[in-house]
Amino acid sequence: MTKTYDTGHPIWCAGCGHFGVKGAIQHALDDAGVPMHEAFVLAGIGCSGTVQNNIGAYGFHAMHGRVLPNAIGASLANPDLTVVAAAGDGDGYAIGAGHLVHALKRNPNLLYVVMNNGVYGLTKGQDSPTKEVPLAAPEEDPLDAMLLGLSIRSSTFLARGITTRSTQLNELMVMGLEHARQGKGMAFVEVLSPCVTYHDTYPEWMNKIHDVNADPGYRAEDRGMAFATALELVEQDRIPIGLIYHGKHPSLQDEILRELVPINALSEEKAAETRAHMDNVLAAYTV
Amino acid sequence: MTKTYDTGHPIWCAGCGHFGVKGAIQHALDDAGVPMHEAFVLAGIGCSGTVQNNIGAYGFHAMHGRVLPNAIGASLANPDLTVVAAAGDGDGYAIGAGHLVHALKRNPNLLYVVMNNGVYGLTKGQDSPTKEVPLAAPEEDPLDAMLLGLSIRSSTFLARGITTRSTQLNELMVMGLEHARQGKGMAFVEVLSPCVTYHDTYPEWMNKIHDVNADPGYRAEDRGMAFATALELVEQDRIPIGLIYHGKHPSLQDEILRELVPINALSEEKAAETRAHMDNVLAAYTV
Amino acid sequence: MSQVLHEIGPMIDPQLLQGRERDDLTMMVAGQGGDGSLTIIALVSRALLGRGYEIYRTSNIASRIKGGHAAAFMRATTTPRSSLGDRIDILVAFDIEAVQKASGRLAADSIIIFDSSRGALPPNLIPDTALLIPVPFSRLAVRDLRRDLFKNSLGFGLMGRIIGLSDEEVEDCLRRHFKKLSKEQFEPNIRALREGQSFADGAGIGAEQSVYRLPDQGPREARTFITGNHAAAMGFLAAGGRFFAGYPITPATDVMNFLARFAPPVGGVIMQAEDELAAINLAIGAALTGVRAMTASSGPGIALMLESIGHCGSAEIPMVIIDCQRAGPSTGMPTKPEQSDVNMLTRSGNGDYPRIVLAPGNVEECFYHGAFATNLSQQAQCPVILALDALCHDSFTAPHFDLDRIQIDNGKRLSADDVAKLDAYRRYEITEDGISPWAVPGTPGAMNLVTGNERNEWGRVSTEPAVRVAMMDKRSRKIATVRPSLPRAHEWGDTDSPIGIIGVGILEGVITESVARLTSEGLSFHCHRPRTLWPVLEDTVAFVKSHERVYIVEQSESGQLADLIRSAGAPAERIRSILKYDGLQYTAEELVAAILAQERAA
Amino acid sequence: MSQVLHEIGPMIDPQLLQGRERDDLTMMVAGQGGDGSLTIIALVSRALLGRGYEIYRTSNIASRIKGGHAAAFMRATTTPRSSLGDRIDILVAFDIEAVQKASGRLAADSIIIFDSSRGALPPNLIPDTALLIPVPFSRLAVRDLRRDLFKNSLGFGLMGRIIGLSDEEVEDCLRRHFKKLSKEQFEPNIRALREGQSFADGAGIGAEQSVYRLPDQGPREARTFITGNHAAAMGFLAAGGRFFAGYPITPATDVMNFLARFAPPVGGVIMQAEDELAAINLAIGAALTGVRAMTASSGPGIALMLESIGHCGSAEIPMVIIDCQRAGPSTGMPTKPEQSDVNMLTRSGNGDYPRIVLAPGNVEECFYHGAFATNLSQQAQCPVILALDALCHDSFTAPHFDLDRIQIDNGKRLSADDVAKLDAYRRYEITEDGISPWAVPGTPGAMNLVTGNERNEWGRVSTEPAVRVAMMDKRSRKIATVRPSLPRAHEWGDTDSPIGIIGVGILEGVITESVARLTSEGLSFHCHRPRTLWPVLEDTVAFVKSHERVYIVEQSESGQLADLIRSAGAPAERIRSILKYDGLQYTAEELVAAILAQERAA
Ligand SMILES: Cc1ncc(C[n+]2csc(CCOP(=O)(O)OP(=O)(O)O)c2C)c(N)n1
Ligand SMILES: Cc1ncc(C[n+]2csc(CCOP(=O)(O)OP(=O)(O)O)c2C)c(N)n1
Ligand code: SF4
Ligand code: SF4
Ligand SMILES: [Mg+2]
Ligand SMILES: [Mg+2]
Repeated sequence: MTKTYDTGHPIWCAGCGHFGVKGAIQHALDDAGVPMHEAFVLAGIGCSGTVQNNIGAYGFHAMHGRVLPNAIGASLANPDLTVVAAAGDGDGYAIGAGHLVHALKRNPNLLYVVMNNGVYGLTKGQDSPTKEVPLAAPEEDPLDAMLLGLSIRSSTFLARGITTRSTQLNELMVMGLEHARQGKGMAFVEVLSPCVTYHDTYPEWMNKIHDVNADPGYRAEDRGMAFATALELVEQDRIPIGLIYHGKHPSLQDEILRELVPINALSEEKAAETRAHMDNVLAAYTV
Repeated sequence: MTKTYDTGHPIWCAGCGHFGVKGAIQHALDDAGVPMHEAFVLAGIGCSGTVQNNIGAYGFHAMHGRVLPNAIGASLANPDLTVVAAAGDGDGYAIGAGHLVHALKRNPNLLYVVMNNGVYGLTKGQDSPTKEVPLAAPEEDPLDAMLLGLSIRSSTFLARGITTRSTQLNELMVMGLEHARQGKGMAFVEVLSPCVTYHDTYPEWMNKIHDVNADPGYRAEDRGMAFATALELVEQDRIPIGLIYHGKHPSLQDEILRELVPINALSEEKAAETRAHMDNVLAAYTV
Repeated sequence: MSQVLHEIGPMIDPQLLQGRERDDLTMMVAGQGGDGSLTIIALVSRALLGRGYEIYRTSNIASRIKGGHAAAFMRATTTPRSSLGDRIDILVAFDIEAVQKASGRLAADSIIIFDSSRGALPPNLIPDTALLIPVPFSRLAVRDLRRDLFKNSLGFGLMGRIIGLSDEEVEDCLRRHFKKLSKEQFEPNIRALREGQSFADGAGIGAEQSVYRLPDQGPREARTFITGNHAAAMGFLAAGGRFFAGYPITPATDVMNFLARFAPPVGGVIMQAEDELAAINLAIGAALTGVRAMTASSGPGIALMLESIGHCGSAEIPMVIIDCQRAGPSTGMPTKPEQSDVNMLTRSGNGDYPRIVLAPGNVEECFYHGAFATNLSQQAQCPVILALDALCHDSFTAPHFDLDRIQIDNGKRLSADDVAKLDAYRRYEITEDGISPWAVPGTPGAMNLVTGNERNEWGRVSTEPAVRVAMMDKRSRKIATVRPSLPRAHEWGDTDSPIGIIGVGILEGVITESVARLTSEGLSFHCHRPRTLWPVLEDTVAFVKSHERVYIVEQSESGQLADLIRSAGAPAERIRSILKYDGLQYTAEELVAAILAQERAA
Repeated sequence: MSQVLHEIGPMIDPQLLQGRERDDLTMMVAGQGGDGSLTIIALVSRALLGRGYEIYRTSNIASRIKGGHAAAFMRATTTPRSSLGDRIDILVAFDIEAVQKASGRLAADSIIIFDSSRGALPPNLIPDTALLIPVPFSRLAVRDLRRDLFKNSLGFGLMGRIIGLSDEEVEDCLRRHFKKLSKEQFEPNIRALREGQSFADGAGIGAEQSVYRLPDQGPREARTFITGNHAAAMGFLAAGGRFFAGYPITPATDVMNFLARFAPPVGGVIMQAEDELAAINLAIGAALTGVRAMTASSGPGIALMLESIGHCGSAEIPMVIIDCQRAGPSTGMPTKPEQSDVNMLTRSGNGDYPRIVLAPGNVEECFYHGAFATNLSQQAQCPVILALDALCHDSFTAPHFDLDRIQIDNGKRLSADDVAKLDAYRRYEITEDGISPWAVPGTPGAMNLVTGNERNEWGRVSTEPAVRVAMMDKRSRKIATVRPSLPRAHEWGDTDSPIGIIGVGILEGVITESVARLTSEGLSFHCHRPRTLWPVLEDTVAFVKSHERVYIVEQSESGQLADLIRSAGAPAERIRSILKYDGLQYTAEELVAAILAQERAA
């Protein structure tokens, strides 16, 4: 066997929520039986942005904020890959906010995991968009990415877990990965993943979380109900967790790819066809 | 009187919706009795991005997508100004999407007008994020910025008008400007402003619009109802117009400014105080 | 007073109708945007291409939709040219502004077709010896609903007579040009064409007479008539390029348009992104899987991409980038050409990283360089940039592109079998040539880490000084490795001359023409056009060193090319800059004057 | 074998306790991030500042939170220095890796305090002649809950004895350093301090004995001890800077931290933006109203800002930008210094636009240049960039900053009264000096248009060639206007020497020290440190021309500074590059060796 990189030990502080997130991603890949060479884990920049180093799959360290476009590009180019994008709340919701809106709108077949700790861990503790009482503007409400996700009509899978509830988190991650792998579009899983060093929210969040799926009347396929429920909780200063929304919409791949074949290898059989096409193209400019 | 720039004639195609938007902005400034020198109109890049040239106020032509940060900076630096930011749907919802999310989150005192024509006018007709059937991905749903706005909890004023209903448009614009001028935060007014040259949506939109305020039971101060109503309409392929949401939240200025005084002139009276402060700052580094 | 052909007045002087034979004709059609100037020029180009002429076609439009002055130009010649003639031979002016703009450049014996609907032309705008033909285009147009098309076809009908095209040729052109129109849509155009022709008849320019004569150049090899944008995009596609993401921006949008049309049939994926950051990062994502990926933009958009371009350089991701340079700074003048992104392309981004910048000089090179860049990006695993200038949106005739010359080279790509033979696979293996074998995601057994942080061979982040130095050196060795394969400069002219001229991109054409004229002043020059901007190749430095003085001609206010060449070690005292930054292209007349002025001062 | 002081073993050789008197001492404390290395160095610095020493303090940390090697360094001298000594005199090592990293740089007679909790030090890592003091820090620490603080205080107690600080001095330092802790929080630290001291007692290093002696330098003028980041931010604030927007990035975040603390009390507005594009554009929005505005970032963030920086240049918006350069390319090595953004800062963005780039060489200059840049941005109405290097996060002693030297100059700002006297007000009036009088929004009667498109004097978009040229020329005249006021290079050394040395920023210190040593080799040098990077000033070109050969020393793999100076016209053949890009700072020893190697080859 060819030796590949050593998956080693994460660099996170002891107690960091990100360990749990990594575990859940790994669990989902295992559960789906994805061979490591068919998994492509792309991550942003931040403490969260090192998760790819310790999984054993193909890994990519994106620029800060750009992991979603990168992951979409990869998922289009090679639909055989299982694409997982991971980011922090700074990476995903601050510098990456525009890409998030447009990724949800496009609904590409991939799993997007945001490790929300309400803080910029790697740069040592600045407020992130989800920080509850930002230093800069004491009453700026935190961004709730589930509400945001619900407002984009082509979103298909929105869930929030917390590292302290690993069973649920694993379930959500498994479902999300399945969603993506089955070509149903983008599974967006936010994980409450506390930063013990700069913003230890364990106690606070444990008190605030509310599992929407606990209510048997909750219908995750009803966008309106999902929004109303989440909004109500948020307005009561609680944090909705669980499978918030699960709907149907053509995926980006459905729309944009003629065939679900990887385009990273130029197929030899098609060479003649391709050449004929190029001749036609050139003919359009021939005088 | 000192001669200043000639407000001339807009460069838009005859029939372009943007004429109506310009008119409504002007009407609102007039109505509020804002002297031209206290109005600062900042615009993005696009056909829409030329609106500042024909109003007579102070005008700024931002980079593509950046008009919101610019307008926020100006509104913080000089709270005496009436700040109007204007953008196209490409400028505001594509390249500017991240700033929109964060501007709504911050709730600065300004009026933000987006001229939505479902197309990139200036660059000659590419699909914008609000285009109903995008070329690139035939079933990618258009972005509904009112839904997006509702998902951000500190948003305070969300409205949509259409250039063909100028009375309503004028009213919305007047209310929005008032909201901003009274320090209640950001008034976001999207205007359906058809591009007759590349994507003439007049007939289509006329059929689809639905004024939410026509229903006496509609409560614009109820975010949940607003979302549910707008979502339902959108899912019926209709376009909600009117005052979609009107709520209360501290503005960015409330949070971040110690005093509502312009900081663009360094006040002489405060010179001594300032100097004493600097002495203290330096003392912290003195050994 | 210039001759005026009144609307219903004296017939044109029959002497003029002898037909001046020409092998070089420059034509301008101008008016407000939307007047259809571009269409008339396109129609005339089509007709003259049919007669075997070399065509250079350009335009000068305001960055606004309707309204704003728009001018289209065409030059027909028997040898290929890439600039306009000094003088405009035929002007079709839809308004007075058009005449004003053309005023200084009208040939003494020019023909001016002027839309007289809104009144007469003010005096002194056209040469005394010019022939003015007032045509009430707009007044005639009100009769028809599709006014703009009407104007075009009417103008073309009249123009056909003036340059001696047969009525059949003209009609045939019109048909082919509007082949997408339905019969009902097309009909009014034919009527308008006839109207133009009968207007000509009324003025005495019959079917057998004409002011100019451009004889058919006889049978010819097939040629390609294309813009640089399309040619480069075609090169990318031909060399296996299959992923493109872009964001609309003038004048780069056409690259996307071309690929959106022609790439999907062969499995290509084309995306319009939400912004330039997304565009290049979509392309990066695709490139990571081994797809040949590209993005294209213009100055402001490229500026936004610089962090990402550096990331490709650092993380060793193949990427092709087209910069359709436009006049800066900032938003600048979106529709005007310039060569002022040279600094940004060759030396920007934080830190030091490998990249290659090519500057094609004609549409043929756009095509072959487009293909070369696509392969090179795979071989060197780094960003390869094509710096286009006015080339990007102007159309030119060129020798027929040869698809057989395009090969697809994957560089050091590893297959699953290759990997199986290895003891260990390290994405960033230190190699002598600086290029590490590459196994892409999906390849069994070759899992690896790609990052823009400094890293060790396994792709693990490392700041160990020795590792860092080894990685920097490895990356810079790549450029040394591919350097011999980079396009050398094109040199021409008098090799014995002590005076050199350097220019890049589209300027080759105007330099060639200028040098030819300067020969008659007794001056000779040795010319040098670098085709690789970065790295600066030795031949350019050597060229400067081996001439007493060298003019560096460029479209940049600060002389970015001269700056670049000096920084590579060329002696400053031998370099003289000739700069242009008014948003227009050089004409031979102007360049000749600039060189002469400096030569005389020397 | 090196001497080992066993935990409970033979007392230290009394001979060592004579107290070696030193006027130059380098100390390193290292371990895993979170071990508190920075704190011990901070405490020792504080103590030695109290004794009147000049302090240079730096660190070398991994870009990760906990874990990862982190080292802090301090050099105490009697003349100001801005680099470490060649050799480490005292090392406190919390793990073996720390000793490995220091290994090659330990002085022959160094003292190594090693955390022996996890076992002994492997052989051959330290010089035979060094003194090893094993201290079971971690084992001792388990007794206390606040382990890291405990280690720090224990280490400091021991260190105080070694360098001959009195126990009172040491305790006083500790108190002042932890003055924000409550009594309960502080108490364990005192206990730990005592533990360190009694450990020293046990080893025979009593309160009156010590290995080193650093005599009090007596009464002194007040000095400033500060990092470049803080100094520059202070200069901005002192010169009236009142708006700052930034986005966190190492090592620039500290600029924001400083201002967030000190600006609001005088009405300043500080914003953490959602990204760098928002950061600079918030600042632009504020600047448009006439506020003095600034942003700060590091390589990747500055790369994102380039479109906007060009927009400031084009639209004539005053803006101060601090680039805290870190090792690139791309994400590179976030915590390591470099000087490799020179290209990006001086020549990037699309098109040609006016900008000024300053490179302060010490913290004093950071302060005065910070203030100067703030005024200059208003005077020239263009972006002014401060290029910092390791200066940005290292602390230095400097002569006390003089607030009286800071003036506030608004440039050509117009008041309402000024405007009332004008017939017409044009934002972009063409003026001889290239600077247009400026009336900001809110000024009655002076409404105007600001744009990044090319425009006429009124601010209306125009692509008229003559207007364009006039505007480009006007903008470039600004730089000519302010040029005489730009900081000239600092020159020192032997003016008669035919050999020159050029370096910017923090390198002045190490160059000075190296040159002093080279004097003993019989070599003399003339040194030149440009303080303005852009425009390249004449004195730098003249300096190269007037020396036979010039070493350009820099922290960049490609030699960006040399490239810049060559492009300005300095003769290439006289220039020799000395480059470093391993992420570490130059030491005098290394620079001396590099120069000698080239001199010998010459
Ligand atoms: C363009 C750019 N800007 C800023 C940074 C600095 N930076 C690195 S990580 C980070 C934020 C990390 O926060 P988050 O995404 O929440 O991840 P966490 O560390 O909390 O897991 C920032 C701002 C960068 N690397 N690149
Ligand atoms: C960074 C950058 N990218 C792209 C462009 C090109 N551009 C100019 S306007 C525009 C879009 C205009 O569309 P929209 O905002 O909808 O305005 P409209 O013209 O429709 O009013 C684009 C992409 C630019 N100027 N700058
Ligand atoms: S700093 Fe916070 S986010 Fe980063 S590794 Fe430590 S606990 Fe986790
Ligand atoms: S192109 Fe469209 S948006 Fe632009 S001015 Fe014309 S109608 Fe309006
Ligand atoms: Mg975080
Ligand atoms: Mg639009």
